[in-house]
Amino acid sequence: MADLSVKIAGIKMKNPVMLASGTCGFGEEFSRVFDLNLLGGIIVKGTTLKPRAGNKPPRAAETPYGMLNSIGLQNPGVEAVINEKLPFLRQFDLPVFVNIAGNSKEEYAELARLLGKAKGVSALEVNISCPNVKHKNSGLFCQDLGDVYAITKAVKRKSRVPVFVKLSAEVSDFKETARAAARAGADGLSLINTLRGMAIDIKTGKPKLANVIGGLSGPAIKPVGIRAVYEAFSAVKIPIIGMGGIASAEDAVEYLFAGASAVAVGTASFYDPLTPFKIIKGLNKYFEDNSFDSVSVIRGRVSL
Amino acid sequence: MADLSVKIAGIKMKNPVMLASGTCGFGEEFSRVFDLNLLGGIIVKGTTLKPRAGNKPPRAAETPYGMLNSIGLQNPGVEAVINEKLPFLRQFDLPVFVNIAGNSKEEYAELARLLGKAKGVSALEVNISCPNVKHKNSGLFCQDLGDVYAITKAVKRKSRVPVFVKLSAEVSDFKETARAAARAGADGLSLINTLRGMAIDIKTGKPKLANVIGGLSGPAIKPVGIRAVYEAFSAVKIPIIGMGGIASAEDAVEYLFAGASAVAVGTASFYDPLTPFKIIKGLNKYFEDNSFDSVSVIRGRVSL
Amino acid sequence: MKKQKFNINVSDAVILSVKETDGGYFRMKLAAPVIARTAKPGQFISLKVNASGMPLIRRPMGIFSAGKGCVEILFKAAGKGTEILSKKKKGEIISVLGPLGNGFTVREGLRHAVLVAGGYGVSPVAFLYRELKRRKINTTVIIGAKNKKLLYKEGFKSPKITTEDGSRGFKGLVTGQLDKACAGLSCGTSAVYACGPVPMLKAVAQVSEKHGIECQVSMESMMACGIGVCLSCVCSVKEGMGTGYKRICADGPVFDSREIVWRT
Amino acid sequence: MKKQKFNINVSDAVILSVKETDGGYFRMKLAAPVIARTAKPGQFISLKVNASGMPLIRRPMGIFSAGKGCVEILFKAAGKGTEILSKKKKGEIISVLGPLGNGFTVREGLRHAVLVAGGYGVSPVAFLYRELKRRKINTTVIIGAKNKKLLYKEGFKSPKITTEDGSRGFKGLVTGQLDKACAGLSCGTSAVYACGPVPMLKAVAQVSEKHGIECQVSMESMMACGIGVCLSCVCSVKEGMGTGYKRICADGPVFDSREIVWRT
Ligand SMILES: Cc1cc2nc3c(=O)[nH]c(=O)nc-3n(C[C@H](O)[C@H](O)[C@H](O)COP(=O)(O)OP(=O)(O)OC[C@H]3O[C@@H](n4cnc5c(N)ncnc54)[C@H](O)[C@@H]3O)c2cc1C
Ligand SMILES: Cc1cc2nc3c(=O)[nH]c(=O)nc-3n(C[C@H](O)[C@H](O)[C@H](O)COP(=O)(O)OP(=O)(O)OC[C@H]3O[C@@H](n4cnc5c(N)ncnc54)[C@H](O)[C@@H]3O)c2cc1C
Ligand SMILES: Cc1cc2nc3c(=O)[nH]c(=O)nc-3n(C[C@H](O)[C@H](O)[C@H](O)COP(=O)(O)O)c2cc1C
Ligand SMILES: Cc1cc2nc3c(=O)[nH]c(=O)nc-3n(C[C@H](O)[C@H](O)[C@H](O)COP(=O)(O)O)c2cc1C
Ligand code: FES
Ligand code: FES
Repeated sequence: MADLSVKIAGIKMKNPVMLASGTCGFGEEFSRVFDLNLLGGIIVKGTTLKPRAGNKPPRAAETPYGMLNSIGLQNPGVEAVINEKLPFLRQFDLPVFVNIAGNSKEEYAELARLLGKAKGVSALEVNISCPNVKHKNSGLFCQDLGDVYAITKAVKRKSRVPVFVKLSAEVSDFKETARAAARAGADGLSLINTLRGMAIDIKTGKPKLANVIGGLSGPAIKPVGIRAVYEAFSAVKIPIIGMGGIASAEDAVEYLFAGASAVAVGTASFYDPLTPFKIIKGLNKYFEDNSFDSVSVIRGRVSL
Repeated sequence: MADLSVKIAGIKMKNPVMLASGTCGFGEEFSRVFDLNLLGGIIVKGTTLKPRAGNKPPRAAETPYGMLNSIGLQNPGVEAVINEKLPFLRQFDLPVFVNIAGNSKEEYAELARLLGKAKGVSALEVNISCPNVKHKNSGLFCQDLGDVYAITKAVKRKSRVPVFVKLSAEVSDFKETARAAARAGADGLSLINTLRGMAIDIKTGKPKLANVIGGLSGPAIKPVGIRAVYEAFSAVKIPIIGMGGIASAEDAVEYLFAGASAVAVGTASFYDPLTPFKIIKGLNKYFEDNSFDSVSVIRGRVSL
Repeated sequence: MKKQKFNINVSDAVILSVKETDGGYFRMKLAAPVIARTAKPGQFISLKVNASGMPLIRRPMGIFSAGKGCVEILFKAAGKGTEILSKKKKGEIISVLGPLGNGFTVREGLRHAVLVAGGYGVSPVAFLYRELKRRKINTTVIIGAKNKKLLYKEGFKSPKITTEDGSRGFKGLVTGQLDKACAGLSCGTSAVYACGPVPMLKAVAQVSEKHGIECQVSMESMMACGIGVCLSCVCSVKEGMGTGYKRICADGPVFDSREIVWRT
Repeated sequence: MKKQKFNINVSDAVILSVKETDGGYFRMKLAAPVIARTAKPGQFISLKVNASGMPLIRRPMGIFSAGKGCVEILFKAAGKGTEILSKKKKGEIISVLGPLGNGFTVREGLRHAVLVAGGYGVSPVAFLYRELKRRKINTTVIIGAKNKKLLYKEGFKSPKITTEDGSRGFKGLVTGQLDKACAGLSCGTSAVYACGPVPMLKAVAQVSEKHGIECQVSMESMMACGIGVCLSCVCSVKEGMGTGYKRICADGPVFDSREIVWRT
């Protein structure tokens, strides 16, 4: 077996393969598919201060080689996450990243404070790029460089664990956005969140999502994710968790080449829940076949 | 036959189906595939003041349900376009949109002036969203609201024909961008250009495009295009040409529902050059089957 | 750490047969021993219609029968995915996820069941029917369809058939027959089980509740994952004083009708 | 308006046979009368491997033979698309675009031709070979491969074979044989025709030019459209004092070697 272990922002992982936020709940279901101990890490569902019911259904639609979702951050709230969800995950030898979402920098900071005290949290992933909730300016926080900086700063101030900032590629200046997060002290970046998209049922003339606009994920967006990781890798020095359309070990390798230190699998797990497991197996084979002795051999090593 | 005729910015078209810029050259090749007179219109390849050789090959790569290109606006320059390309297109009863690209607002204005005097130009499509050329800020003009306004204004001042501004969805505030173009006097919008993306050959570790980053097009991006058209339709009053992943009459109808007055077919013509022709046939059937007597029955009529 | 139980199962199943049957339905038989062993009526499986390529997302299908290492489904070629499914050939392999969902609950002491099926709702209902017969529970079956051409009724003994256009059986909706069937039943030992379009389920729930009879409805929705992780398939349920959402794939698809908040 | 000529043709072709042959190649025969009628050696067709779904983009393939209403191609199962192609069955239908490109030019007065093929370059070269034979032009064929397992040589009469490992024929590259073959030829009435990997083409061009013999090379590149509209398939050519780009699909794939600016 190849040595696939990585260390990002001080967190040791057996391999670079994680489950992406919102696509693996809090791990319970996947623990019934394969052994969670095999994973590099898990990023749990977006967690808010108060419980959130989420958006009206229908919440998902299939699109060409991808899907739209408008879940709207349905989650039981941070208290329940700490008391009911984290204890389950603590049974495993598995870094747990908690994805947090708030309506203001104060909310983000409070989430960071509460989760910082909780047991079994390896890192925070700060979701400032959710297309499915309404913010002050009805845009994404990450579309405002000031917000990126302020929220990251506020979270960093309260967090006792490393902080990964999750960005969308749908910004006018992506490198500047990545730099704003890094300047504010982010320990890493998670790239990318879904792209805002829409689909209409032409039989009824209705949007396929009750929430009209949703987030596009899946293989369709992989080139955008690769580009974002590549650009961020050249712009900042902090580690990157790459995601967006990863469905195979080849896709994971592509993200590593682009500059990711770890990858997260989302939509592909929906149509094949064994995807993360298969990717780990495939990475092992790839590293062995090529006699590469560590992930750093290829990380960010795209040759121009 | 259903009446599919539309009138956008004063230009009468037999039907709303056009060929997208950069995917149909200057019409010569498609004139050997089907009768160009059947089309609603054609938008010719991005034209610059001076001839441009374009980027180094490889310039294209296949991605999940889409493709990347980095042609880099290879074109013979505006003079050759006027003298050698437009005469050919004047043989047809076909509105011709000339797509223009410059390095500064002065260049755009000059292109508008030269093409305004030329015979056989129905409208200009102002490409301020090409991911494949380097601008002052190495970003896209359309990612700067000031540039959007200034370039549109400069072109409008010189142009004798209607001006469509072509935007990318990759901006922080899409509605504001659309409004900036409208405020500057744009007669219409063309939405969307490709998304910036990248792909890496994991056998060689090299980017699949010599230019590293390219533009993502094809079915994969359709949800982003539909969303952009829908948002622009709610933000501005000027007509919209919708594009991005249109491969069937159903896709075209989806764009019309979202708010497009016409649509343009790009990548799908590469893998099936008959696509535009099939879409016109399919639209006829759709409008007849539903006894809709004009495109306006569905245009922008998504029901919430 | 407590012992892990890997009971969400993905397997490659060999297609044993695909047949067009009554009412324009297709019946597909799959060799899927793990699923066949544990599947209960009301549960479903989810199929990857194309190994690679489109459609990307799995397609959920109620279980029509399970046993002897095989699982059967019943479906209409309604769209892209089911169209491809209907053209599969014997011997081809298809990836199957399941069994998924909770299934119908048959209470101890149940004496009389009324089964109501609309559209492809006959599929899980047929499975339940056979199970109830085996357990010697008195069962009335009501099947509704738009017209006789869309009707599937194989395997049911004297079902009460209703068609909207009256082309077969009673003219009208299933609720008329249901009302009659419920009339004589004692609440404590009876139950209604329904699967079909949501408006039908809502109407069935209302009639059952009027008679004070327990009603289990099998809901449906667009499902991206089928295993409970994506939260895309929710329906509104009563929760405390207010309402909340439950996942149809993992908390359902079968719900007590009184729990559902029907959207108009 | 002058009469329109619709000579870019898309048609659904029936697959008549798919056979694995020498050197791990597959030969596929298609019923494509329109293409068969006009196809010239050096032209190619482009196939939509999957009617819907992935791969999205067509795959270009040199024409191996054309006639009697049929077109043949020769290919390696090298990746996703050709893998699927190799598994197609007789009777299936596939969308074919073509004939595309310019093809080889056989000058009036040509007396001796040297054909050089590497890899699947044998395919268009075989077509040209038969054409030259028909026209009774003296022809020498040189085929190169990594090793004998990767060699396709059917249909050529006593070709000069070179393998890099010496497992068949001469050991080394095609250029050694080419040098010899060119030695005795008179420039005015001879020509070299080559199809294969770009490094081979470059080397062939150099040897030919050294001997002052005209050399036509068939280039290749990633092609998105195949008909000349996308500008994705360009190669560098000399243009006036400088260099420019030409489309391999529409201006080529065959170029006079002296026109090409070889990338190192
Ligand atoms: C729990 C459950 C059990 C089902 N059992 C059966 C059954 O036994 N027999 C049967 O014929 N049908 C059944 N269906 C419906 C079946 O899943 C859909 O008809 C099928 O997914 C349509 O696929 P398509 O590609 O043919 O249609 P499409 O062309 O993709 O779309 C047609 C319609 O099907 C819906 N649909 C598409 N994908 C899904 C999905 N992943 N989940 C849910 N709905 C989807 C779409 O929203 C659309 O309205 C069941 C659905 C659910 C949720
Ligand atoms: C003019 C021309 C004639 C050709 N003739 C033959 C032939 O006779 N026999 C033969 O076996 N092969 C031929 N090829 C090459 C053949 O087109 C590629 O091998 C094939 O496209 C690979 O497809 P794939 O899906 O199997 O590989 P993939 O897994 O998609 O990729 C493998 C390689 O093929 C290249 N490729 C993929 N798609 C294309 C495309 N649309 N155009 C060009 N290259 C592509 C990729 O860049 C990659 O390097 C020809 C290519 C050209 C340009
Ligand atoms: C159904 C669904 C729910 C998601 N929920 C969240 C979330 O709660 N928080 C978050 O940061 N990202 C969320 N995402 C985004 C994913 O974590 C990931 O960034 C994105 O889907 C791209 O990866 P993929 O293409 O592999 O799915 C969600 C994605 C999907 C599809
Ligand atoms: C190969 C290629 C070249 C293109 N060249 C241009 C161009 O010159 N000017 C322009 O405005 N858009 C250009 N585009 C963008 C298309 O016009 C269109 O906006 C985009 O491809 C989305 O449509 P599609 O998904 O149908 O291809 C090009 C696209 C492709 C694929
Ligand atoms: S389909 Fe994903 S939670 Fe139900
Ligand atoms: S492949 Fe499009 S121009 Fe050659």
